[in-house]
Amino acid sequence: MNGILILEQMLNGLQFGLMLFLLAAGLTLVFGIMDMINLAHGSLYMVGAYLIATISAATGSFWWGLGLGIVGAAVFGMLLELTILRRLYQRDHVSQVLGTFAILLMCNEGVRLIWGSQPLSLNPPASLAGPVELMAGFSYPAYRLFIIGVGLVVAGLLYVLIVHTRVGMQVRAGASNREMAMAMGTNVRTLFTAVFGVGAALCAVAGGMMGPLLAVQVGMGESILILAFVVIVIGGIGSIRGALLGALLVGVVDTAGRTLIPLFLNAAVGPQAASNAGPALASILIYILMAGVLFFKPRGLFPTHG
Amino acid sequence: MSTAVLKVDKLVKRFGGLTATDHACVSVGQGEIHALIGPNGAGKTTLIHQISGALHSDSGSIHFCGQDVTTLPMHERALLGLVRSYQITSIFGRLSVLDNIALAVQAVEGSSFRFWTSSRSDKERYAKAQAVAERVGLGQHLHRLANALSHGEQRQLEVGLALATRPKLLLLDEPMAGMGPDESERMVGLLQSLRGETTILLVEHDMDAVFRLADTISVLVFGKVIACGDAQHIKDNPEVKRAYLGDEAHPTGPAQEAA
Amino acid sequence: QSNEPVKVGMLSTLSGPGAGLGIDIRDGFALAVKLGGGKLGGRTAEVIVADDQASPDVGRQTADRLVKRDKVDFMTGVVFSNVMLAVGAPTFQSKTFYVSANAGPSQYAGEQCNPYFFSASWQNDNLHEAVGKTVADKGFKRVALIAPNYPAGKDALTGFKRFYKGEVASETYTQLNQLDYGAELSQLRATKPDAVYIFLPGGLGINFIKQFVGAGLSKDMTLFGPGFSADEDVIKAVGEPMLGMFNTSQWAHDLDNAANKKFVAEFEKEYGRLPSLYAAQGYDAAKLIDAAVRDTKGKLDDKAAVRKALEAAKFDSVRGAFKFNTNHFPIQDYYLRVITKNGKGQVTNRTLGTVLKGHADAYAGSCKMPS
Amino acid sequence: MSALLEVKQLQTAYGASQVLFDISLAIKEGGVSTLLGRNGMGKTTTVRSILGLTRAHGGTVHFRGERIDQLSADRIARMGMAVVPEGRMIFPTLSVAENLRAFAAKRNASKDPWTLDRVYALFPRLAERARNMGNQLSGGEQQMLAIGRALMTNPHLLILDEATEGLAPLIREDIWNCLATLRAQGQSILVIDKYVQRLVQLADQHTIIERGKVVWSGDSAQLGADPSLWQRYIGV
Amino acid sequence: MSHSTSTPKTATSILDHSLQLRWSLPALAVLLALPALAAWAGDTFYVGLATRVLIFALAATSLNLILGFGGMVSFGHAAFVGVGAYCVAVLMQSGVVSAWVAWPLAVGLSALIALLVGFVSLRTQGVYFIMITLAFAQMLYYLVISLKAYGGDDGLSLASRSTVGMGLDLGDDTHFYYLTLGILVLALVGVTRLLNARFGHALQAIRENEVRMTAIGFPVFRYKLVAFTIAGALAGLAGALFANVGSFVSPAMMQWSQSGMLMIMVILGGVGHLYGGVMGAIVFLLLEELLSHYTIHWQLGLGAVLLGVVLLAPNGISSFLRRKEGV
Ligand SMILES: Nc1ncnc2c1ncn2[C@@H]1O[C@H](COP(=O)(O)OP(=O)(O)OP(=O)(O)O)[C@@H](O)[C@H]1O
Ligand SMILES: Nc1ncnc2c1ncn2[C@@H]1O[C@H](COP(=O)(O)OP(=O)(O)OP(=O)(O)O)[C@@H](O)[C@H]1O
Ligand SMILES: [Mg+2]
Ligand SMILES: [Mg+2]
Repeated sequence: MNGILILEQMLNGLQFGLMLFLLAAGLTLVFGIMDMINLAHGSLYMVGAYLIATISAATGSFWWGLGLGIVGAAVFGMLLELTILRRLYQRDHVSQVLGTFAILLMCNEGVRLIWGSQPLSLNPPASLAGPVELMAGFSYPAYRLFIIGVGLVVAGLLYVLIVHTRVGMQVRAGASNREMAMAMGTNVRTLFTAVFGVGAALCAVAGGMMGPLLAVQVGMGESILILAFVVIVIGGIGSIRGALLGALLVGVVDTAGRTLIPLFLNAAVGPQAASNAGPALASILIYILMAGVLFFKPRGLFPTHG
Repeated sequence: MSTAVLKVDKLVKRFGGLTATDHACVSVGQGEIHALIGPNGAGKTTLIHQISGALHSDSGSIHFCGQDVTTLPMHERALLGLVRSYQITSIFGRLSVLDNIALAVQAVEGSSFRFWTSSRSDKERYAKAQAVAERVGLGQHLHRLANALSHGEQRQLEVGLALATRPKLLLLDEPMAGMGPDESERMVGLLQSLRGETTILLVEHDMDAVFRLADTISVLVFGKVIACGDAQHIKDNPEVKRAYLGDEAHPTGPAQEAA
Repeated sequence: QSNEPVKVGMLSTLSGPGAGLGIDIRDGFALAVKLGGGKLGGRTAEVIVADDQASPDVGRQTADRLVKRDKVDFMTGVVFSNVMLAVGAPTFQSKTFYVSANAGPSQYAGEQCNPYFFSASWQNDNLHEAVGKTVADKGFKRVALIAPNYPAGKDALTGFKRFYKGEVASETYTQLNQLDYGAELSQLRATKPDAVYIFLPGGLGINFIKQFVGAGLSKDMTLFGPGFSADEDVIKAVGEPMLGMFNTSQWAHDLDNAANKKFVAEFEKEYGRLPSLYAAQGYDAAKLIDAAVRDTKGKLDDKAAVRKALEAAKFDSVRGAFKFNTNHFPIQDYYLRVITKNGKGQVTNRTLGTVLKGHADAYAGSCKMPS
Repeated sequence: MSALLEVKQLQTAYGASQVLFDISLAIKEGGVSTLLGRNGMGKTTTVRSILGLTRAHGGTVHFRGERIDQLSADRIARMGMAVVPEGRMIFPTLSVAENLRAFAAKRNASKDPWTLDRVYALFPRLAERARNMGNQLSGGEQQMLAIGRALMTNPHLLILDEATEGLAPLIREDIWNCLATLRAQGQSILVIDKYVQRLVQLADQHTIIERGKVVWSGDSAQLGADPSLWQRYIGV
Repeated sequence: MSHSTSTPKTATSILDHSLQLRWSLPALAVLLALPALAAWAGDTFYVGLATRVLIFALAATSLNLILGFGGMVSFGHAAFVGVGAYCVAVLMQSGVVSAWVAWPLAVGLSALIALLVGFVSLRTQGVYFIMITLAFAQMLYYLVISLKAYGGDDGLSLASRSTVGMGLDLGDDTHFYYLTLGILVLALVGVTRLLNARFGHALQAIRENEVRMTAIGFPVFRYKLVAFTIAGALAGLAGALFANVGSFVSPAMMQWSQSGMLMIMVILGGVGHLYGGVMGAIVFLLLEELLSHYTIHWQLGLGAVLLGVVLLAPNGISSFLRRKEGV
């Protein structure tokens, strides 16, 4: 164990956490604030990533792909909202689960129809492909640093948007009492469509950022969606601060767990048992974290609704 | 002098920096109607929450019929006969008026862990529920869904739910709020009729009703009880006037005005 | 009888990160059938394709359906060993022959060997044994090992260590389907091995290699992998960074035999891409079934005859010499390949030589094949 | 000058059960009107129909010369109507200050505009609790907030549905005084409340409804002069 | 004013549930005839499929008990199914083949684990509850994966099906089918009685307004915990049947996607409708079977159907039933 390893793992945790935050941010908007359980959130992430990968490949430029892909995903999200999702706001959570699950299935199959079952590859821009020397003897992938930067910027912008602008307040108001918000003069329908567009754009940002690190493939949204849910639940639903903190916690705990648990078990129970139990234990660490947080704080770390 | 059914001693509740109840002391005697009044935000509802067990107290004690109930969970207090109503209506919206009240009857009859016998076969319980409904003025609405009642009717059901548990002490948080003059009048009548049946701690801003009903009145300001006594005593208290009553006459009917 | 088609259940992983492998198997198989005029052993072939979604549960149910409802004559296609172990029981119980185009779990090579199971690929350990030998031969002393936490992953590292006796700097099991290797790469940087051996199939390997290069580790340590981690599908996704990576395989697209030349050329023509070893395995599986149907004259109800025909394995394998051991796993050669640029400037594999000759697996001894 | 709000033969139902049968009323610019009646007679439903929150199936509503009964609630609100609803309907996830700020507007430019400071001056209690979340307020504080929130939009027509419910006598007095001041400034108001004699002092026009029908309407002098009306329709 | 009678009208209340024999008996008759029909059509594969559907129906019904009637949206229900299944499989591996021993143990163990999970989870509400149940399910899932002695990731094959004696041979698909059908019918009758009893009324009222239930004196936590445990037990029973029907258990049956699928079935069928779980399971699985027969892109069709149901029927398939009955 040396200092550099710890530092690098912290950076990894930070980067993984911020990546999760990008996804959780859109989820907090749509689910935490508009109170809509959207299982198709992961599909927006997938569609965004596919668009970005395809456009990148066609134009030969990661940046063009990212920009146009984000716009495309936002448009897709708003279309989805206009045609289907807005009919589900007024319904209970379980109907939303079923409805958005249906959309998820259709998105998956649609993507499979268009792009096929095999993963697409999306490469980071050449300028970010290599490592950066952070200090003597320690270099870190430039692309991961880039993700950290983007994550922090998005977190800041979103915080300002939701907490400090009147639009943000109206969104929260419309979510908690749609009728009253309308009676106060807010066009809740249009506002929500716009918010949904922003949420979808954030998904695409996440998809574009993660694409080069993970794979652009059908179903990529589902397992990571669960993680994003874990993040916002730990943080407290509807709280941007909470989502950020939750994301960082999950990122660091997961990364540290994957490194430290096998080491620790190796020392404690020997390599044979360690190799059996280690990976499983590392996998449930974040769930233990979540259950622990909820045991002591049943509404997450930053409860928003009182 | 009647014995105290409820004895609240130095009860404190803090919300962050705000002390909502600040060493509040209230004592309610057997069979009396005790009114708790005070400005908005004085801590009346908070005190009701604490007494009923919806909120944990930071310090102080609550004795009910001689028993220390300070840390008892809410439902156990209710089963002991310490039952409340809500300021902000809390009913079973998708159930009928009768079913609403029948549940409250069921609660205190115990033995609800019955998994096999049909609940509907219990005619007696529904008869009791109907009697309560009629008493609170909902006799004509037995089979309407609670959601479809008007605001005022819902307020009546709110009280009916608490009443159906046959409480020893009834904590009423603004039962008259949202009722028209007519219905308020009827509620006053109802509460009068409960005299002797049960003890009542009443929070209410309708001074007309308070002065007609209350045997004793406590005045809560900034979480502290600043005065306690009978109606006349309170009306004449300059401090209470300044903090709460103002020059409030008895402004409900045209009678005074005509007079 | 013989105007009824031969039914083959092609149960493979066609979605998710492992989809690339299943698709190659399916395409390789389909190519063989197509080149044979849509027939297997002279009878019309009907290939029923199904997706196991890389899940043992789904695999089991789908196998059940193929065997009971569709009443297939042969089963093939499973990629992942854990799925294979779930698919085995219902298939064998119904006395349906299974010709594996990839999965070769040690269980079926050893104590649980079964008269109805034939591997047209290799036992899970084999490629890794070959890498182990290569790494040892090349004189590396400290090697870090990485594999996913599932049976084949365990088998792989066991196989590697059977032939590599040097120091194991670290042995890491990752989650199956893990795609981000940040944490593992950091550890490599700290452990400083002189070589790294990865067993990461499909998309896992693609991601690892990309990130390995992105983290700047390729300068400090040499990367080794089994053939499928350095096959054409991976090269297509990763590209130049893979140059110089050593890997071992029972097959290579530049192997010099007539069957292989035909296969590679036809595959490229049909699908517009170079075949991978999975495609080669799928192709061989079809050829093996073809031979068995032919040699039994289409009388597939005579199970003993079919088994005998399969055991004889009278077909021209694209990998060259091929014969079955007593446990129905192949005895074959394993080659060393390196990734280079070919004459046309394409990044691709070049065969360097043979690492293991006429190699059999380590489990055959414990197999008491029922007769 | 034509009426600010004109309701004609309004009919409204919840599902199959009709609640309003024939409601007509008018409020002139700068006028203060009341809607009186027992519990459950349709006062709130009338207000909701005017606001576009419950769709009327018959009759017409005109506001500032425009027909509004088919418009969406937010359009109507932006034309300059604001409500203090029954049950307060505070936004629980917004702080007190946010509840006030989120919908602030200057819809009625002719009047001295309401600002955050002015609302806080009217209800000092709100200033103290400015950072509390909406659902962390006492009932009376919520009521103050609902009134402040409506005032912050500077509406042409202010609608108060039992806005004094749950308020302490002193504060209630403040509200009456405030309404009187507003009236003096030319603010048009529609008010529902149970303190009828206060309303007689405050308002000029009154409409009494029973079972969804207008049973009486007239001015304060007429209403004040006829206690039997009260007995019959309001029950005092 | 006095009223003639206080006997409650049962038809309109959401508290009361009937077995609706008018159409459920004919449906049962069809199910009873199914093996004979399959044999006549020469395709016994469908008896196995139907058994699977019935077991799913049982599992979904148990979820509906807490989700639909208790308002507890559990996202970890498959874990209890898995516990029941593994219990039977592990006992089988150590030589216990009798259903009379293994199945009660499976039910008991699932109930016990549900009790523990519920004890912790029921402190939370709403989405937090959804996620904490998911967390426990994932823990159980990874726990099973790390049990290498019982197959770990690979799962575990059962040597045979459990034995019950009494002339029933569970190895025979038809016998097994009838046993499963019998269990499902008993479970439905039991659930109906429970819902119409005092306990059920209280449970449903808790769904409507938990705070008020506490205020009038109901030990709400205890009610929810009991319901959660009963649901866990029923899920365990379904698990025991699952282990037998496929003679195979694997951690995959405990994965979150399985819990999600059970949830989808319940919602599709009708949350809080007595037959919600049953109808959801049948329709979902049959759709899957049917569509996948025609195209590998069957999920597109499935999605479209589900979407249609959500948009047209506010309470799943059961909405159509209610409308027809005019209730
Ligand atoms: N959950 C909470 N968090 C923070 N502050 C709270 C919370 N609940 C109540 N308060 C504050 O505590 C004080 C007392 O509130 P309480 O509801 O007891 O007043 P009240 O006397 O019932 O007033 P009213 O007559 O208006 O109903 C108020 O200032 C209120 O804002
Ligand atoms: N959502 C609803 N669905 C069905 N009926 C309703 C609904 N809301 C109100 N009603 C019924 O409509 C009638 C009129 O209700 P409304 O709320 O307009 O009365 P109100 O005059 O405002 O009474 P209150 O003084 O009690 O507030 C009542 O009989 C009530 O029961
Ligand atoms: Mg209060
Ligand atoms: Mg009203």
